[in-house]
Amino acid sequence: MKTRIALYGALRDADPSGHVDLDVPAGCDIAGLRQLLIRHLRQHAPGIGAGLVERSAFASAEEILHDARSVPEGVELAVLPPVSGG
Amino acid sequence: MKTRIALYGALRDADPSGHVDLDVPAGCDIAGLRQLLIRHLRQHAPGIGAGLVERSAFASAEEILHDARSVPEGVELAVLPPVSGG
Amino acid sequence: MDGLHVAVVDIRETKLDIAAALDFVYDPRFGGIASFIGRVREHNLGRIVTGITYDLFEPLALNTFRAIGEKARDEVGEPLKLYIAHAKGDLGIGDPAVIVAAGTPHRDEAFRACRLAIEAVKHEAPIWKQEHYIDGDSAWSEGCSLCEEQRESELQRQGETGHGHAH
Amino acid sequence: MDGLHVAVVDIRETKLDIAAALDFVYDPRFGGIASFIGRVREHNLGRIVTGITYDLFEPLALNTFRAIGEKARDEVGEPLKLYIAHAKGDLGIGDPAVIVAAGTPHRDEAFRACRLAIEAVKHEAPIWKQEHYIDGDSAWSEGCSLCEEQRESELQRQGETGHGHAH
Repeated sequence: MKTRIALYGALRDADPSGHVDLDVPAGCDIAGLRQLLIRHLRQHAPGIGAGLVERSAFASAEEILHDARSVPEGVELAVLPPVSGG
Repeated sequence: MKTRIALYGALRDADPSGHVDLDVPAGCDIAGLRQLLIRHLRQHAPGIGAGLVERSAFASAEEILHDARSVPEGVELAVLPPVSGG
Repeated sequence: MDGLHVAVVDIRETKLDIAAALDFVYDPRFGGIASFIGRVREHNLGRIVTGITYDLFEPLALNTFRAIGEKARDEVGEPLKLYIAHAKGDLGIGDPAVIVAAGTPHRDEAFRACRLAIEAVKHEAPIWKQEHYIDGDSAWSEGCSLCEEQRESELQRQGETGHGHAH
Repeated sequence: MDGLHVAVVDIRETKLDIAAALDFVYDPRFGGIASFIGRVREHNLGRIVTGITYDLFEPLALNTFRAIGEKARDEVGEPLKLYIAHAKGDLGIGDPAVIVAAGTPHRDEAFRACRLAIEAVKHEAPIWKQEHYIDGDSAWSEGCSLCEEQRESELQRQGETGHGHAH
């Protein structure tokens, strides 16, 4: 399935559209999605270090999705680099 | 010497003028002044308990005067019951 | 000290003003501003309060506020701006009785300076609160002794019973 | 929860408003109101800052603010009113970036709720700060990972070196 991932903070530099679309195999978990995103960025945004994605969280609009969670179907996700509000 | 002592808080009830004037012997310290005030109030304001004066501090406009300090000459003092600001 | 504003505000003349406090502690170097407002509550110790009268020994109160400013600066270091103002006179429910604001580069120092200052205002400044109750009765609040010997024994009692000051 | 106001404020439309925050947490039962304002500083890590752009993942930021409200209520108990607002967009020096205000019957609970909330906003909410420098350069701030596995190892490293978060 296609999963859209919205980009925030320093990861916005990865794509001017503000998101990337990934092909995600059925049953993929968030840890797997992370590897897919690292591979995608290595190819399309080589300026973004893999370390940043390693330190980033994935989330829906409602909650953070930790590594063991399955990638939900038909839901736009967001990738959240380390936060620095306030 | 005559020493005027301004009254604050619950001790205002001791005299509607807002102060008492005490005859203070030369060389008297604050501990002695406290006893003079207790004696004065026992006579003139029996509604004021001695315990309240025991828990009160004496002060000039600049600072608290602890028990061992001499009563300064020609300075109006204040007697400060336990505080409850804020 | 520079960067310190202290005031006793006669509320017949003007009100305590949080906006003025925040303006005073503003500084382009400061990322953190912590403030505290103490207001008159409608209840205390189970009784319905209709208002409070604050009595102050003004010159010593102002001196005490200045000393609190020095203590806060010693505690959190430079740069610091601190504003301390206390109301005097008859206050109604919800009226601000005291305002403290502290500005510093980072938030931890601002919180610490603000907390230190309000605790000291409550426990060290010559200020007395008379509560007025709905039944027409009035009472001066139990307070915190400024008398050295008494303070020591009160602190000791608190340590023994594990109770802090409720006020 | 009742008594909680959370907002992300697009500063092209309006500014953060401390007066609104204090009004919101007003309650005749409350004697203590603690508040915090985070402002844009002109320096950071030795560089001269000319402005900051805040990026937020809004729906999750608001959800996080609500969760912080619940946590504060669990921590300090009832009654509590809490206001959390964070700016979004381009801010200049001195502009407020975040406002937290907490009202409770007594001051200790107000300070604790306010502090807990600002710490959580800084460490848990999906918000990113891009600093703009006088030389024309810009940089996204080093931040705090929201990724469970990373947080654990970061906390462990902090414990080992004795360094806390500077941000």
